[in-house]
Amino acid sequence: MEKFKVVHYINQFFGQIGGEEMATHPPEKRSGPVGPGLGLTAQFKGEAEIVATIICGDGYYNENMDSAAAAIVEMVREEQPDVFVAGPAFNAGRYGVACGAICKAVKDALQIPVLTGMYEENPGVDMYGKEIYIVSTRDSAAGMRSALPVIGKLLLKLARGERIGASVEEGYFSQGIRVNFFEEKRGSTRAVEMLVKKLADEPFVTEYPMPSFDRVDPMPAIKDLSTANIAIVTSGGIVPHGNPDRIESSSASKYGEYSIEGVADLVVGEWETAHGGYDPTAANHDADCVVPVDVLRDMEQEGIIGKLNPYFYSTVGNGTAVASSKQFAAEMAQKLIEQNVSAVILTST
Amino acid sequence: MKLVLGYFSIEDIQFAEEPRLEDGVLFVDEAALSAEVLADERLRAAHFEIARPGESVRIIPVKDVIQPRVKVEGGGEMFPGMASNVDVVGSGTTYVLEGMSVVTVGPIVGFQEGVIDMSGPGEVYSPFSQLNNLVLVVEPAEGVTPQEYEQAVRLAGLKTAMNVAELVRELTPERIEEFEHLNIVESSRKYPDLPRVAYVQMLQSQGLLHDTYVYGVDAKRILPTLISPTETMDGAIVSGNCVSACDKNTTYHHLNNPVIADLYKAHGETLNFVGMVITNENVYLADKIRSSNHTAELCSYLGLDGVIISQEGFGNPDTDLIMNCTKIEDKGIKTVIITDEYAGRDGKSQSLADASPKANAVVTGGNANMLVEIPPLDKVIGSSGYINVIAGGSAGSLKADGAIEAEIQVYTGATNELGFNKMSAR
Amino acid sequence: MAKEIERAGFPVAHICTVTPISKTVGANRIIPAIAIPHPLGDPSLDPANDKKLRREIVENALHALTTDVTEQTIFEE
Amino acid sequence: MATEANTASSVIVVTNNELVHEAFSICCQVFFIADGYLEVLLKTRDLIHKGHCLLTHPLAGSVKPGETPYRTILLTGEREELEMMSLQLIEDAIVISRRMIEQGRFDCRMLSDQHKKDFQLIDYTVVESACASVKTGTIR
Repeated sequence: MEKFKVVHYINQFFGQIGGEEMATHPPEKRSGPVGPGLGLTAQFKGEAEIVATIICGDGYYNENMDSAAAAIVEMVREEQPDVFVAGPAFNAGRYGVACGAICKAVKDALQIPVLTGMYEENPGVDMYGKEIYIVSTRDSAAGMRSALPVIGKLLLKLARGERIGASVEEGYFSQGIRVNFFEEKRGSTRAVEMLVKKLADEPFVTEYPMPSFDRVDPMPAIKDLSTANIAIVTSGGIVPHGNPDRIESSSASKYGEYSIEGVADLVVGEWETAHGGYDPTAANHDADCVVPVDVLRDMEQEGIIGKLNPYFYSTVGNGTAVASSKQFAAEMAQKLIEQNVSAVILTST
Repeated sequence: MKLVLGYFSIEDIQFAEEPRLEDGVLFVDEAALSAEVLADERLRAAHFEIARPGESVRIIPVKDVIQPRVKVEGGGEMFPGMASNVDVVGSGTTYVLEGMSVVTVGPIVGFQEGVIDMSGPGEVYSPFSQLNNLVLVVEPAEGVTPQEYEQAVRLAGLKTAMNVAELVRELTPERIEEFEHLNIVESSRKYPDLPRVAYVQMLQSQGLLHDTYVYGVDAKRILPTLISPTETMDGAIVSGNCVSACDKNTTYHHLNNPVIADLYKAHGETLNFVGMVITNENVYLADKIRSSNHTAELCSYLGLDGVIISQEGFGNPDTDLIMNCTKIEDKGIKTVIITDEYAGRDGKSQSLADASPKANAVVTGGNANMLVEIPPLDKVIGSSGYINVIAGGSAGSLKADGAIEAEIQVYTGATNELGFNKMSAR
Repeated sequence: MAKEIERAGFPVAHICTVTPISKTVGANRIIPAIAIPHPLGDPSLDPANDKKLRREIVENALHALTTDVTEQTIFEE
Repeated sequence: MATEANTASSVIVVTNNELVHEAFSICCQVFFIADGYLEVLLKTRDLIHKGHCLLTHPLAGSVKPGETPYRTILLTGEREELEMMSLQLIEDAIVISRRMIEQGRFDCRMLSDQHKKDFQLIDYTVVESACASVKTGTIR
């Protein structure tokens, strides 16, 4: 049987080029395994081989994210591997970010399975752990011996196209996807043990983490309203008549940017709601009751506010569903910055 | 209260004219058992089949699973208020037939679930695949309403289990176990330094095929109350719940409640198992509020440090579960909850219909939406046609060759929320 | 969404009917609205009064934006 | 049938179940929805937005969304302020039901009349189980 072909990514340190002083080292490709790749090869038991190793300085990768990724993806493509593996990066922050980023880039470009390994506090886990398999390792290279068997086993499973078990079984960080598996003890025994730990104030791990709610510190108030540029953002789904962007009526996957330059009033027939989460009669009759353009235009004329931003942003967010709106709120914010907006009035239905 | 359980291990079941237990083989007289069942005029036909572990047999649609037990000493008989007088049970001696069960099968309404596969890839999902099952298949008499039929099937199962267990009344069990439940004062004197822990059991209580009975009382009409854990071992709690196969508690589960068993194991070692509170899962929201308030008050009254809460079902019981959990935590009592998940076939959706940051210690029985493909088995007890209209099955589930594609929620007990199984999810 | 926009550096006034949800999603300046289907208006009123009501809510929102807060605050009228 | 509910004149019933419609229309205001399961939830949501308050859990019973065509929900007849718990429950129920209906391949057109009747009966008994509690208070 032919061996699975693997390409391995490591940094300048594990590539035995040098320490921090060599962190600017640009990507280079060598054939066969290098450094930790030798140990990893031993885990394959002849079923796979590392055909090439790509070595790149951590500083270089992090300072040239896009070009480095593009160059490395091409190097990987030439080898036509079955699997791509990076690291493990342990608790090295820049190395971890590089491993996560290059794995994601290779996965997206070449559609092959990818994996890496790092310590739970490595920022790369937060950034990429939901999208790629990241094996949980110890915090330093002293954990190499225990990390490689886990990485090797998962790598072979990925290469064979086998079903990947739950995160705790395989040793990777949870991707937020619930996967069934069989524990060693029955649920009631686990519950009693968990309670005993909780009672003793010892650490315990819940099997189902509840959705979490984080907070943001309040931004300072605007000093002078009369020069402020006020923008309206709504999750009430107000759109031009006919919903040109086809914003979905629930849990929208996108948002709309609409010009209200020269518009004094959102009149019936020109504006409506795309929101499926409430009775639309009132909003369709007068969209100002969701996006108060009429009132803010008046206040602009009266000089109370500096100006009403010429665009408003609209999407459909459902009341209590913890929305996946994070992504487009970030995009909206980017545009609001470009438009020199001072403050935002967000309206929800 | 002290209860002694004496166990008989059943290695096989055979039909015979002379019923007896011999070298681990239980011989039962099918004609006599059927005659007893048919004494209920609401039932038109009844027959028995035997399904053994490893056989190529599928049982569907399963109504209830019951472990045969007989009380040989102490007050009352098994299943008080249901199949015997309402005497208080939970003390004395009870004999248990281990390794077997009585399974009731019969379509009460046209859609229903409950699959037990005795072999093949499906056998890992139902714990009852590992038992020697005496399967009672019944049909209703003409004109019997679904409500009456449900009651008749439930009673037939309980009676059959009691009749079978009578065979061991005069025999000597292979091993015994003792369970003692002290009153509050005695238990705190005996274990002054151990954390005080109780068990809160939530009982499904929502209507036809959704009910649970406590000493014969419909659980939706109870206020949360204290009960001795040993009472459950004598059948004080009986299942009338046939919807949602994977996470309903059968009568077998109630008799062998694993939370109770494991709390007893830890009792006197790492904790003081003070007792148990039973509460309900009603449809009416004010009932949910009242019951959760009262449950938290009882826990507070018992002076507890910790509580394990088990759930039954999904959807509206998630609301009860989170209410119970948050209100008990608000009393300064630490909780662990046991639930299961409906995270979608891809495992990406939110698992529960409710959530709270206070529910920070969760044990899960797994994702019930997981899809499985199961090849046909040689013999079907009941009718496999039902797989198309049972919870978790769907149109096209039954393939031409008899194979099934369905969610694991079709398997009786697959994601049990008493923590009966080893399955979990991450 | 309130949270993500605020994270990017803008003070946000969140006008919504269900203020507890606004708190849960992490808004810092919260302005109570009229009703879910019409947060800034009341179709049962005549147009002039409807607009007057809307103006009051918007003024409250602007008041919130010019007020420094240190924690999640609901601006009752 | 529905005798307990007779005493509670201020109950609104939203249902797409003919059996419930028949039994309850003598004593309550019934919004009969000719459509599917989800539409019952949406109508209920609109009523909650208007200030009615849930009496029964929108996911009552163990037959899950996507596994039955029928759904019945009871609300208070009086309109008061928007009730938070009702809102939260209905929103969550809509999200879950949408997903389960999409993922389930349940097609009520394939149901036989007997199956439909059985589903109606279960939905009915679940609601009926709430009726005895109607006089005992609301969540508001």
